[in-house]
Formats: sequence, structure tokens, C-alpha cells
Amino acid sequence: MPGIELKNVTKTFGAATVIDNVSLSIRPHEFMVFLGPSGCGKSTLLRMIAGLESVDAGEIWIGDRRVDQLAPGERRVAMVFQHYALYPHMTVRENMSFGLRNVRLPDAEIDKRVEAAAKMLEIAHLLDRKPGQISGGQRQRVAIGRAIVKEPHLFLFDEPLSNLDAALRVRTRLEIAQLHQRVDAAMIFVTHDQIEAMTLAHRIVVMNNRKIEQIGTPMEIYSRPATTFVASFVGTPAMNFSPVELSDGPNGFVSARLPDGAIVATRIDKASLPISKSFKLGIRAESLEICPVGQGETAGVAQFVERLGDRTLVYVKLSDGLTIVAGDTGNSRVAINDQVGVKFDGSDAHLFDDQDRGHHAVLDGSAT
Amino acid sequence: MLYVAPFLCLYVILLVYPLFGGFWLSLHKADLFGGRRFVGFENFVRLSNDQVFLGAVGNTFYFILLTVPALAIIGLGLALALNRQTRTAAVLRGVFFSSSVLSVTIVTLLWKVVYAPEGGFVANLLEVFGRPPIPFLSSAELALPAIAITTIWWCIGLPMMLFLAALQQVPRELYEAAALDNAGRWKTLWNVTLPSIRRTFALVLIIEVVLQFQLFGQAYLMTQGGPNNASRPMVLFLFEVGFTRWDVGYAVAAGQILFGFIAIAAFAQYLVARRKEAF
Amino acid sequence: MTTQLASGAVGRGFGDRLILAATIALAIVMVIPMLWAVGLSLKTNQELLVDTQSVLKAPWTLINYYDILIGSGVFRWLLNSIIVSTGMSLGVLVLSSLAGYGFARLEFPGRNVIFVLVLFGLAIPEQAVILVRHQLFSDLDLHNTYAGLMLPGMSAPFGVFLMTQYFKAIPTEIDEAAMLDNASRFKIFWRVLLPMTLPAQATLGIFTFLHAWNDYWWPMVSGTNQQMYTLTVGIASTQQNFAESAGLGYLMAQAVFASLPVLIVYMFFQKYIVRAVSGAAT
Amino acid sequence: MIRPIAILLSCLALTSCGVQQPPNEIVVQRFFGTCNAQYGTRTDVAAAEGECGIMTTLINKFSAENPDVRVRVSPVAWPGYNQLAAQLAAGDPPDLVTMHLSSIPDYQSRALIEPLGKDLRAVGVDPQGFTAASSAGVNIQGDVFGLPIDNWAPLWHINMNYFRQAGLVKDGKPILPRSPEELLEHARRFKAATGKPYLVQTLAIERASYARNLYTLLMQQNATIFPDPQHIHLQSPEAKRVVDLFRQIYVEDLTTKNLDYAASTNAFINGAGGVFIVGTWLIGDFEAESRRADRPLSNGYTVRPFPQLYAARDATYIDGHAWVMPAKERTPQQRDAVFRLLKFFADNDFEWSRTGHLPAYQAVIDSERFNALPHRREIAKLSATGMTLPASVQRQFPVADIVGEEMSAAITGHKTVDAALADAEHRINDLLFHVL
Repeated sequence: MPGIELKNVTKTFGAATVIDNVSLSIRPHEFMVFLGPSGCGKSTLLRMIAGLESVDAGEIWIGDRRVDQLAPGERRVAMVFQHYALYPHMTVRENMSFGLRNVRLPDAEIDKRVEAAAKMLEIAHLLDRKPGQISGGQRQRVAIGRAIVKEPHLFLFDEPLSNLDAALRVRTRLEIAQLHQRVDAAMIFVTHDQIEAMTLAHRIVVMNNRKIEQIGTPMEIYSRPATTFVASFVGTPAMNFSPVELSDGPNGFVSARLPDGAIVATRIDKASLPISKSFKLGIRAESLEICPVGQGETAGVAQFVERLGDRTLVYVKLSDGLTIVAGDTGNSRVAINDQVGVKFDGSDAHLFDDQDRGHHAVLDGSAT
Repeated sequence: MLYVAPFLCLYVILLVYPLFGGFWLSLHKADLFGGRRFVGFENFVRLSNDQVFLGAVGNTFYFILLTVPALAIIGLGLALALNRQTRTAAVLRGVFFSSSVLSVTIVTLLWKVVYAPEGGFVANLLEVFGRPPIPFLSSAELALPAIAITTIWWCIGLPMMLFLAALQQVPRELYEAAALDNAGRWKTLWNVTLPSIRRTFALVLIIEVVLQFQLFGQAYLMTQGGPNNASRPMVLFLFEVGFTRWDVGYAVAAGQILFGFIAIAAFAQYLVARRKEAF
Repeated sequence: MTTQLASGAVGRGFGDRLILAATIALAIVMVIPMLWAVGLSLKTNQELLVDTQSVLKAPWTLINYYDILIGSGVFRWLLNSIIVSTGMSLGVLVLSSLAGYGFARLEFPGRNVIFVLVLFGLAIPEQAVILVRHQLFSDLDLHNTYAGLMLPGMSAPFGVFLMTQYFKAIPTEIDEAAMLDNASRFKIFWRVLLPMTLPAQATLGIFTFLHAWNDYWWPMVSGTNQQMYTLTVGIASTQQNFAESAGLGYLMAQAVFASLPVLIVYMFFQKYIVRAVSGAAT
Repeated sequence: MIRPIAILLSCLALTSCGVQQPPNEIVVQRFFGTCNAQYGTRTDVAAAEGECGIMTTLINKFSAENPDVRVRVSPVAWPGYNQLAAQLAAGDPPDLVTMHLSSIPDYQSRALIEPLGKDLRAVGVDPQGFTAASSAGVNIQGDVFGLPIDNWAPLWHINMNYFRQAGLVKDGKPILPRSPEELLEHARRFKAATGKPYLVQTLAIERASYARNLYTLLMQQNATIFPDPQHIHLQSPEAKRVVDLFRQIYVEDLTTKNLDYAASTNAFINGAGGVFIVGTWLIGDFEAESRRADRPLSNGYTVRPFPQLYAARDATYIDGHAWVMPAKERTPQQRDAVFRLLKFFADNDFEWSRTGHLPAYQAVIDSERFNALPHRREIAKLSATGMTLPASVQRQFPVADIVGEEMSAAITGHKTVDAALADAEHRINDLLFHVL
């Protein structure tokens, strides 16, 4: 099973560069998710791999074949489109077998593959219906089935869950994960939904502004965001940021002083920090705890209270005007306009330098 | 490009070339059989002084005035009345559209025997009431209206269908909202239905203007443009000058004027279509 | 007619019935000319010469229809009309589909400019170009051929406009899915997109057919050979002044006879025709 | 991509075939109507009646006698000139066409029809045998450009039963007016006696009959209609007199109104009035009608030439029909067939004259059997009094159209007589000026 290699891939539309010198390597049988806001170029990148967009510079390799000059059909990739793109005038069976017929596979083989895929996706009873006669979820399965029968080296999913309702989305997500277990191919999945990305991916490629911000496993992305963008895009609620001044803390770590004077002790190695004019502290709500006034590092006024059941999010306006989100227990009694204290747990805090590079707590047992 | 080429070839050869060739030809005095001489804009000057041509232009506009509003209003009325799912409505829709599939020569034949003062249907009907026959086609006042009635009879199907299609597009919620607001039948019609199909109304008007501009067969077959030039439309003028008088340059010049008028109507259509959202 | 609209949801009852009655009355007026013609066709020419009111009284006769069967050119005209109308419709469908696909999907230099130029063609009335076109067809030796009768209709840009809009409305995802399915460009057009445009094809086909069926001027000056007469020209050739020697009843029978096929076809396909015509409006 | 284009091309190739003319087939295009139901296969010319019947059976007979020739008849709506123009412009004209003598100069001057003299003589048709009027119609620039088959003129077809009622019969003969005043007087008397209009006229959707009347009555006044071939002179007292007369008849309801050709023919048959002013071609039909019992015309039909209403000259506008041969390539077989058919028509001119038309051959006019036909003696003088318009005047058909249109407008009161004549003169001169 081949891997996929993107080397310095660039794409321009007229004067606008939509993909800027991207390099990426996907391992065989890896489940890769492209995550980013709309317009970041993730779909374009996917479509370049599929062959639906030309590559202006750079190379794309699937295994030992360079494919960027090949027609889409010759790349041995299959794609599931956002709106499924089923052929409305063909039955489900015809939809699934169309591509196979085009490569002149024997009828028996086509039937075998279609039947098998239909069985796996539980759509065998729909084979003779037309797309207009089946539900959205069923169409989704047909679209997946159409990809499966091709036995591709690589599956491409272009936001395939965005048209489903919430319950179906979760179910289909699971099924795609299962599908990945069963097929012997790599998958690339494009989404703007961080939960889909976190739950499905082996590795996530976070993209923004036509560039890759970070490539990493879901936990790496979450706990060691390479940039403020990654840090703010991944995780709910979004990470709190504040400009800080650094000072020496214990054990060679640095401490950060917030504009309102609160000091947060981090586990970031001072020696690892570059020279930078300024630093920003990044800290997630789960590291901030609501406490009585005076017990925490700082205090402020509760502006909003969001009750999520298992926990409560409190938006606290600090004395200098900065609003931060802090966590509290599920049965929190904080009400709007209450004065609350905030306790910082700096051990998972991040610092971002003036180049927007992230610096993280020292991992246990290693000192990078 | 390969896909577009076959059509483009035909388009250029059969429409664009004749259009420009026609413009060039209209600057000539030309006989249908050979001889031609460049005369500049003389043909157009002649047209502007030709009482028959000016009469034909007038007739054409008068005819449009007679037919287009009637087609639009009757078509709308029928669409409103027949916009329901009963069997009767379906049959009636079929009846009103059926005349549209007849060819012009049949339509005129039918109506000639309806209008004929001697033994025509209307004449017979009037006779029953002891009235003299009405000379529809040989009276200068009635000839064009009679042709207009024939035309309305022939063409009513299309506007009706267009309006029906538009009525189907009006969201049901609007009617429900109106019903909740205690709007009566007329109020609903004026305040909900009609505003919702304004754009279709404009389109029907323009489509019909363009179609009726091209009146030819009915006039040619029913009255030959008479009496006293009262029912000669532009297209018949063009035909007669070209094929009866063989004065091709002159005929083509009249064709250019016709093109001008229709281009204006088509431009109006474009404007309406473009203002899709505004409507 | 997919959804019942609630235009009459309020105030049903008497007003509704009144409207229905008025509409039915209008429909009767609508069919009177046809019935009158049928009536006339059932009387002998001699009888009609004396009094047309005899239509209401027996005896009626089919003699005029019998006369058509033995000696009228109407069969040939019908055949010609069918050939020309069908051929023109097919031609328009093929050309418009190809061009519509081209304009909607393919990139080629000057595409938009060319498309706008084609749109200008919508404003060119046939009558304005007919004389030059007639000369052109003379030079090309196309008069009195079926091609000569069909080609002018095929140059009309309406179909291209319609098909382009329709192709544009199909999501490009479909094309892309087919590309990934290893379909060639032509296969995508032919097997994937074209079948999706069937509603538009039906609309366009019916409009073109009716246009060709009713066209009068061009067939009159191009198909001048009696064997090339279309129905419109043929019927017209028997109806002007001096030719009425054949008799009123006979003429009417001919008209009825010539209308029957298209009316029957219309009745059978009314549902589709109505849908297709409505489709053009949306 | 290749396949549909190939299909398209082959379709085009198929459809461009159209109709192939076999080498022994000639296409004969004529007006006179279609009557296949009645005469479609009949060859007994003597039993046929009316223009359509006689023409159809004549050609059937020729086909039967000449099995090696295929004659394809293409009937056209009268007068068929628009169609002929289209055919000639398309380069695809028929082999023989019926044409009015008055129209021959148009086609001859543009070399659209072929001279026939030499070949006619070769098959034994002597152009010297044509009547004077026919000869004048087909002889142009020293050659013969058509085979004339008849001359015709506007006639007064008379319902003698009504005339008798109105006291307008003397010695079994109709009393006809000799001046415009007398015409009006007769008409009023007729109306008073019968309650019917004196004249039955084709006034609706008609042009030619107006022109025929005007030309006739101008000729009777010795008026110059065309001072030169490019100009018509209609703003004259003579013309005004004529149109005034018809206007007066119209105003006083002394004529039927609003009838087109078919309706006026029917109206006369059904007894709508006393005199039907129409051409020679209906004599046969009316004669047949007069032999039927219990009809308005039963035993009460006769026909006379247009009466002389003005003292200057006894004249009637006259025209005629001829066969002409459009210029095109023909196989020797076709050419041969064309002349055989022409010879056949020349030989059978008597049969054609049974329609009511005057024969185109002096020998037929002088013949016993022609004069034995009903009413022919009454109209025989037309061969002497008949006058054509000058052959040098082109576009006589469109000219007559304009005359008819304007006269119609004047008579029915849409324009003053002076305005109509001025407009007619202006329009015709404009038309003639622009003839290339």
C-alpha cells in the first residue's frame, strides 16, 4: 500500500496564490484530516490530489507514481463529494458501477464488488432505486459505496458530513472510521469541524491562509499548537490569549505576568525560548478555575455564564478589560455580575513569540 | 470549442451572415433576379416616405396593442381559474392550449369560415337573430381586430401555461399568511398573487410583443393586407416587396427596421431578466 | 401541476362555481371554430354552396374524407411536416446540447464574448434575414431539400441559450465525480450530463417542433416543389381564391384531417407538453 | 465526440437529397385549383367541366397517351407568382408554368423563360395561328416566349330570371346599359323590382377585378393609361369618372359588398344579384348551374362582354393564359416531353375553351364546334374589341395589385377618389421607377 507525497505544491488562480508551497507526506493506510476554516485552501489541496485542479508547481506522488500530470481517473483515488454528486438518472447500482465499466472491468467482477460494497454499507436493498428515491443518509452511503468499489489507493472525502443532521453525522462519522479499518487504503478527509478532525484522524493537517499551520496527531494539535491560529481553532471554548511579560520562575521555567498583574507560573523551559520582543500567553479554560475572590491569581466580574451540564464556562472581565473564559463545576453558582476569583494552573500554558511560534510545557521525562 | 463549433458554424452562416449581408444589400437597389446597384441609404429614405410602409408599421403596433394585453390578461385569468388539480381543470387547460398546435394555415382556414359574411358561422348566428352579417375581413375597421381575435384564439395557450407555471412557484406560505390575515379572494389576488408573478407578467408581455411583431401568415392568408392597407403588417410588406415586386434591396431595408424594433423588445426582455432579483 | 395551490382556499363555493362556469363557456367558444369546421367537412360541397346552416341537419357524409383518401396531397405534406419538424427538433437538440455544454463547461478563448454574441442572435427575427438567406440557399443548392427546410431553424440561438443555462445549473461536482470515475470528457457529456438535461430537452424539443410545424414563410419560399410542401404550405396552396373549386366541405375535411394527427399526439402527451412548456418559464 | 458528429453529417447528407427529378419527368406547375377527388384519374376530357376539371383531365389524357413521359403536376394557389419567383431565385423552377400574358414581359426581360418559337414550329405548332391578342402577348423581341392557351376578359354574367323581373329583357335578350347614367338607372330599376343589387362583385380580398374594370373603362374612353412604360397616368378625368361610377354604385347599395371571390361566385349562383362581373372562366360553371332545376339561375343565365359605357371606343381589357418554360437545364427527354405537352395543348385548345375562355387560336374561334358552345357567339366579338396593356410595361401584376387596392379604398369610402387615384399613380410610378 503506497503512501502519498506532496512536494512543494503550489497553485495560483491568476494573481492569487491559493496553495503556497505545501509539502506533506501521508503514510500508507493513514487517516489524514485537512482542517481549517473555509477558504483556507484545504479543499483545493484535496482537489489537486484528486486531479480536479491542476498543480502549478511541485509534485504529487502516490507510492512510486508521480500523479500530478495524470488524469483524475488514472490516479487510483476515489472521492466522496460534499453533495454526493450521484448521477440522478442512474440507479444506485449504475452509479456504483459506472467507474468500473469505464475501465472495462468484467461484468462479473463489477457485480461482485458492487454487491459486496452494498452489503457492507447496508444498501443492498436500494440498488435498483434512483438517488432521488432514497434519503440523504442513504445517498451518503451510496457515494461512499461508489468510492469503495473502485478499490482505490486513496479515499478523498470533501466535507461529506456537512449535509447530514447532527445524529446522522455522528453515526456516519463512526462508520467512516470503521470503513477505514476495513479498507486497505489511505484516507484524506477535509472538514472545518474540529470534532470530526479530532475523532477521525491519525494526523491532522491544520491549514490557514493557503498554508499548513501544523501537522500532527490530534493530541499534538490540541496540546502543542504550533501557532496561535491552531491554538484558537482547535478546542472549545477557544484558548484565552493575553500579552504577558516574562520573568524567571522556579526550575528554569518562566513565569508570565498578565497586564492586570497576575502572575502565572508555566512549565516552559526558559532556555528554549527565543529572543522575542513580546510574548503572548495562551491558556485553555480548563486550566482556569473559578474560586472565591482573593483565592486566585486574579479576579474579575462574571459577564456570561454558559452551563454545559458537566461543567460551566464563565466569561470573566478582568480589571484591565480583558475577558477570559474559565471553567467551573457543573453545579456552579456563579451568576452574572458576580465578583469572582480566577485560579490559574500554568502547567499546560503556552507561550507564543513575536513570530507566532508556540512554546509548550516541557514533556515529562524529556526537556525539549 | 469543438462542442460549440457545429452550432457556431450554422449560426454564423445562417443568421449572422444574412444579417450583415442584409444590411449591405439594403444599401443597394437590387432585383430579385440579379442586377444591383449601390444607392447608399436611399432605400431607407424611401421607406420613411412610403405611406404603405408607414401604414404597415402602424398596423403592426396597433396589432400588438390589440393582441398582447389581451393575451396577457386572458392568459392570466385562465391560469388563475385553472390553477387547481381537478380533472375538469386539466381538461380545460388542454382545450385552451390545443389551438396552439394547429398550423397557421389551418387556423386561418377555420376562422375564414367563421367570419365569412356569406355562410360563415357568425353570419349564420346573426341570421338567427335577424341581423345582417358583419363583414369582418373586408372592413377596414374590423379586419385587423378580426385577425387579432384569430391570433388570440391561436396563441392563448402559451401565456396561460407560463402564468400557470409562475403560479405554481408562489410559496404556499404566502397564501396561508394571507388567509390568517383575513384577506378575501380579491385581496389575496391583488396583494399576494399578482405581486408574486410580476416578473412573469413582464416576460409574457415581452415574449408576446416579439412574437406578434412577426405577424405574417394570418394577414397574408386572411386579408392579404387589405382593405385599404388596413391589415398589412411589416412582415407582409417585406414579403410582398421582396417576392412580388422583386425589389429586394428595399425589402431588406424594411427587414432592418423590423430587426431594430425587435432588438429593442429583446433588450427590454434582457433588462427584465437581469432584474430578476429586483422583481 | 405538482402542488395544489391555495389561491382558492378562502371563499370557496359560489364564486368558485361562477368562475368555473365562465371558464367552461370560454372553452366552448374556443372549440367552436373547430367544431364548425368539422361540421362543414361532413356536408357535401353542393349542399354547402346553397346553405351552410345545413350543417345542423342530416344527412351528413364522409364523402369529403373519402375524396381526401383517394386524391389529396395531404399525406405527402403530413409526411414532410413530420420529417422536417422531427429533423429540426433533433438537430436543434443535438446542436444546442453540444453548444450549451461547451459554453457552460469548457474553457476556450473568447468564450464569454462568443456567448454574448450568440445571445444577440435572440434579437434577430427570421424575417429580417430571410431574403439573404434565400439567396444563400440558392447558391448552396439547398432549396427543395429537407436540409434546406430544417437548417434555418437550427441556427436559432434560443436552444443554445436554454441549454447553457441548464448545464450551468448542474453542479460541477457531477462532472468531477465522473472524471474520477474514469469517464472521458465526451462520456461525461453524453452519459452523465445529457441525461440530466432531459426536462430541458423536452421543452426545447416541443417548442422547436411546434415552431417547425407552424412555420409558413420559409417552407413556402424554400420547399416550392410540390413534393416538398409541408402541411402549412400545402393547405395554403389549396385555399386561396381561385383554387376553391375543390369545395368548402373538401377544404374543411382536409383541414380536419391534417390537424388530427397533431391533435391526437397532443392529447396523448398533453401532460408532458404542459409540463415542458411550464418548464420553460421557470 | 466523433459518433454524433458522424451521425449528424450523415443525417445532413440524407436530408439534402430532397427530390430527384427522373430524366423523363417534367414538372408542370399551374393554378386553376385542385380537384383530384373528382377528376384525379379521369381522362375523358369531353365530360369534364370547369377550369380545374378540364385542365386535370387534359393532363391525365396526355400522360395516358405518352407513357414514356412522367408529368408531375404541381397545383399552386392563384396566381402562384410569389412561389415562382422563389423557385426561380432558388434556381429550381418547374418545367412548365401557367402565366398570364401580362406577366410574361417581367420574366422574359430577365431571361428567366426560354424562347419557344423554333421548337414549337418543329413539333408542328405554328405561332401564326395564334389570335391577334394572344400573339401580342407571347411575341417579344421577335421570338415566342409562351404557348398561349386562351384569352380572357371581364364579362357580364347575367341572371336572366331577375332581368326579366326588372323588365330588362327584350326579345329574349338582356338590355344592357350604354352609358354610366344608364347603368345607374338600370341598377336602380333592378333593385326596385327585385330587391336585389344589380351587380354582384368581388370586392373583398381582391385586387385584380378592380383593375380589370378600370382598365376596361379607361380603354373605352380612349384614355392613355401608360404614357410611357415607366409611368401610369391615373389622375385623369377619365379615371375619376370610372371610379366615381363604381363608388356611386356602392353608395347606393346597387352591388353586393364584402364578398371575396369564392363568396361572390356562390352568391351569384344563389341568386344574390343580377350581373356578376367576372372573367370568362366561369361560363362553363354557370351554364351547368342554369341547367339544374329550381335554382336561381335555372334556365336564366346568359353572358355578355363588358358593355360599352363610353362612346369613344368599344373595348375590353383582355389578358390570357399561356404556358411558359422557365430557363433551366433539361435532359433531351424532358425537353422533348415539354414540347409534346405544348403541342398537345395546342391541339386541344377547343377543349380548354369549353371553360369559357376564348381560344388562343383563330382556327378554333372560327370553328363550328366552338361557336356551337353556349353563349360563345355573344362573346366572340371580344377577339376584336379586346385590348391588352402595352407589353413594354413591366410588373403588370403588382401594378394591378396597387390599382386594385387603391380603387377598393376609394369605392368603399376609405379614401376620396382623388386621393386614391393620386396614391395609386404615385405608388405605381415609384414601383416602375425602381424596376431595375
